[in-house]
Amino acid sequence: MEKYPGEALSLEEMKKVTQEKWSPRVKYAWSCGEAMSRFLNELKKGKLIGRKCHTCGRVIFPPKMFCEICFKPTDEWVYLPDTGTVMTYSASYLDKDANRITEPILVGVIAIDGASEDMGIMHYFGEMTADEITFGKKVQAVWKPEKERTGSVTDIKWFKPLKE
Amino acid sequence: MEHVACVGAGMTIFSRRLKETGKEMCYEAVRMALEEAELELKDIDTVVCGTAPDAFDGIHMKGENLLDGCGGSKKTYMRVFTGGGTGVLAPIAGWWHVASGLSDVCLVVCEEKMSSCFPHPQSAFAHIWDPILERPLNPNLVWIFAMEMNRYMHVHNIKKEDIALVSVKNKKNALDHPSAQLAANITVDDVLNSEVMAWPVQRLDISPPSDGAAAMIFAREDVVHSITDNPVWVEGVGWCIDSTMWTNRDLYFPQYVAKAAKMAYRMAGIHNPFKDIDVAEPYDPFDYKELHHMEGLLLCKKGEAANLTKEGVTQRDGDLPTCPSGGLLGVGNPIAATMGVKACEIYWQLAGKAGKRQVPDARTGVCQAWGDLMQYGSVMVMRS
Amino acid sequence: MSRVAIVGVGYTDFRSITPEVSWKEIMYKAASRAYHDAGINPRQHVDSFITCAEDYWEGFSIFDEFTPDQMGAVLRPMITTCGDGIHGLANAFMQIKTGMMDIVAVESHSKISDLITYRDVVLFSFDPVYNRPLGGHPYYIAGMEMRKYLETTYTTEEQCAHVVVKNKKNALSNPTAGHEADITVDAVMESQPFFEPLKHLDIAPLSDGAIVLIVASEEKAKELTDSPIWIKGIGWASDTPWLEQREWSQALYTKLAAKKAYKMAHMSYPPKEIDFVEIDDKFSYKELQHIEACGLCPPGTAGPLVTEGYFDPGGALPVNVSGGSLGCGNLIDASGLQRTMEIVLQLRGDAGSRQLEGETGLAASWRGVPTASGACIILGV
Amino acid sequence: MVQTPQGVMNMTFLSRIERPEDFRHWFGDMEAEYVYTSGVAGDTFFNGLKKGKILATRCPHCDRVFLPPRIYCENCFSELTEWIEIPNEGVVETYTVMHVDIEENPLDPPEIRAFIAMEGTDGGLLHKLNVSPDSVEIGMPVKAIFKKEKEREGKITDILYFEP
Repeated sequence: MEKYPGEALSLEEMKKVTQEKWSPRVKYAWSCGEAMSRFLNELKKGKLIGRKCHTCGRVIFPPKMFCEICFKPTDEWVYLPDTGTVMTYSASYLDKDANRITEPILVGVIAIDGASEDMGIMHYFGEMTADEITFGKKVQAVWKPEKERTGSVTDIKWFKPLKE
Repeated sequence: MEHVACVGAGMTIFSRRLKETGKEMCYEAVRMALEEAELELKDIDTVVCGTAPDAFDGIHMKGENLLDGCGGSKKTYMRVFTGGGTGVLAPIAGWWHVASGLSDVCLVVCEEKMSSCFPHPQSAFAHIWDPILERPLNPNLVWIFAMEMNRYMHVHNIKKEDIALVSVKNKKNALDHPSAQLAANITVDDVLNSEVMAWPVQRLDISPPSDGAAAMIFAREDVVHSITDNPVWVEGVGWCIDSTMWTNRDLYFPQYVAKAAKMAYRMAGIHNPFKDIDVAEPYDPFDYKELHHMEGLLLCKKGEAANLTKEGVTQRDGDLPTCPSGGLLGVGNPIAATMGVKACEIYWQLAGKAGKRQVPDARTGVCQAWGDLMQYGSVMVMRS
Repeated sequence: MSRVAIVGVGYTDFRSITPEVSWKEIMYKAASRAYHDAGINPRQHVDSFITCAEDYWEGFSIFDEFTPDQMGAVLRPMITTCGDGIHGLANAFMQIKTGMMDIVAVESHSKISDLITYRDVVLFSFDPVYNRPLGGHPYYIAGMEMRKYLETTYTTEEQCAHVVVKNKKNALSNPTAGHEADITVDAVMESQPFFEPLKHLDIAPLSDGAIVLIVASEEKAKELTDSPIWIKGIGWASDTPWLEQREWSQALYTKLAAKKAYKMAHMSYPPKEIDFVEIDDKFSYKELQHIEACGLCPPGTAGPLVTEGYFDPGGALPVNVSGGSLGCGNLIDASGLQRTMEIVLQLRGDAGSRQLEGETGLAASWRGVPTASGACIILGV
Repeated sequence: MVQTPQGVMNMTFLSRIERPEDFRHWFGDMEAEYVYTSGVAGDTFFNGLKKGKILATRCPHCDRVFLPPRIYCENCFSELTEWIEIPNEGVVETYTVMHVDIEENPLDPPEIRAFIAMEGTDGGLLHKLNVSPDSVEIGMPVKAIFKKEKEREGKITDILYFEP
């Protein structure tokens, strides 16, 4: 086999070659704008809100001030229930930094009731085991106590099975 | 529209860590491509760079930093970037530089140096998520793929052992690739018994992060014949982006890939992709993605790709050899530089230069890349 | 060869902060105005979309993810080019020239107020082993370049200060500008020395803003509008990225880019054929250096000419009548699109109180410290 | 003429936040740790610096000496294998007196940064100058002052500064 260019380094060899280190200071304060500001402020009140487009009739969640399908401004704010359906899920043995964890994080996409088809958000599942999550399962948001809410998606602790 | 051909390609080895700087990797890939085409840098008038997040290499505006290694110094130089889709989008951009009549000979260089992000490129992946809706949940990149894979398996009732066959095939194909990082003879059981990362994704379902670079040279029809007797023509290109909101659609089918494929097939005059295409390089950062993308590329009906794999159709000696290079699963996944195992591989296959990886009688090939938040498809059809 | 035209413009105001809109919403604003101006619906008529952005300006590892919805580009061909707005226009130009696309939308914006640590991010673009470890405010590179430029061309600091005065004054007639002022040369000369000879007021302040231009093939352009603005020439080029290898006194990238654009436009003597110019002025001396690099006057003469009023709105060759980056604010990679837009407005006769006479204009951009990349576009009626 | 679609294309949003305190900002970063290998050419150069030597590569085709050294000639893309040691001396090609730090706070005393064209090369080095702001000028001959040998790490900062 012919030799292709490149000099591979093992982790040990990597430590021996000359090198520089850097930890950049890169900080942001993203403007949330019209739609996300309202969405976050409603979360603080324990409510989910979407935006309705009268042209295509969709209720968009999370809300946008514009409809990306019709390309026009959306028309009205619509409160939504805090219940939904499991679209997909995973049980993760990795945390955000790829560290191994023994108790899996249960996470998935929840299509919110009252929003248009497939309109959901990613969030955690709680008060159930990995085996108890199924496609199409009905779930409900578990909110933090009002005093602890800051206007963030983490004002919802997780979604739990909905008791009929 | 000018007719455009690829006349040379090159790539470095793919490795977890390379000693070379990004620039040096680019240079090495370019030199190999120039040698293959028997051209010199002065014959190149335009350079396109494809490289994915700056957060891997750890250099802001890294396209600017890489440009002398890409051969772009004092030249017309452009960087394009569509996440993981860059690996095929960059050669497409090379195509439009030439097809527009602006360039006679265009060099396309793709690079990724993921090892700079230390100890693991995962810290860069943490910033691909929506800062307001998703980053507060401390997500890991693997999560979205796990959720997509699970949805795909659920909708079509596909078993993990059938998906694992892709990993087995590609790692084996990679044994014949000089650049391979994770070539191996493994079994379906090895995949099923490997560590669970985020169910249903296990360690051997995933391609590794890599350092690497790749290069291709495109030329206009009237100069092609003075360069080579063995050109490979770009016959169709397509690219497409879906909504940012990946939580607002059913993940079981990559509609954006299908749209990009239709665009490319229309241009190439392909009506029956399965019949008309002799070799395919769909993007395979995960084993299920090869199947997902075969369906997106309309090479089979929705949900059928696993069966084709089981029947051996996608083996090098099958009816539709798929990822004969060994793909990302076997050779490595230096995001944009995967051009080396996608577009370059199709070029080498169609030019009859793929060595031990050569599939017989390949005249038409398709390659595809996929990126962003599971929303980008780029597709290129080539013919010898 | 069939021609390519700009048939629509959309833009927001340029402001130092824009807390009322997200990055998506500011893009939507400019895009919806551009589509309105061109009389098109992006969901039906636009074949391809291009945005010009860099990840760290925006705060995302892959900014491309967050672009399609607000442009009307969902399930359409769209790319990000990591370049200035004119690099984006170049891609649109080429895509149309292939015959594959008829209408392309090009977007570029600055939401730089979202970035708290701008200077650290600029420093993060320096070579990580040879240059970055020395640290410091990254604009010192501009101070060094200004010194070499002044020394080589016998240009003076006062002449650079005239550029600041002119551009900030021009901005008073531009309702979208965010850093307009009526100041004196003395005020610039007395402003705080930052990186000698570069002073505080020689540096263009940062601004937010979004611009979208609609580019069309000849056939479509004629269908859409009675006043298409034709792209006569376009060129882009880069000098070496190595600070140690560069010619510090001149802007070679602009020279190469302009040469390509002139060649495409079949211009033999550009100073006689170009009526007005919008040129990068992220630092005051850059305007003079770039004018000379474009061959619009011999090296070393731009300084004396600016003091004579040659580049004033009423002068022989008006430069940066929009106010430029010094007057509008530094829009980062949207700067080139802002300049191109100004030329389009001037050529259409839509420039209000700053309207100039003329049929051909040039816009040129530079990607800022520490790059040596720029692009150049020539537009005509 | 293509008809403008029905509706309100130029009306950006149909609903607006009216109280400034309702606008939200979301804080975050893009920070990570980075390690940069100095590369094939850089490794030779920085190991040279450790020994107090400045090394460059020469392109025999273009007769150019590259500093910082490259494994390739930027102009003709020949592979460069010829290393030469150059004197630790050069002249100030250009310089600036930095009066502010990265936060734009005053730097007292100010710091001088320069590009030094190194003798026998077509390049040079960017570094600090240890000289008073009154006496520095373009064309001034300067030489590299190294850290003590024991303290050198194979980094550009193994050179403390240049001085006359």
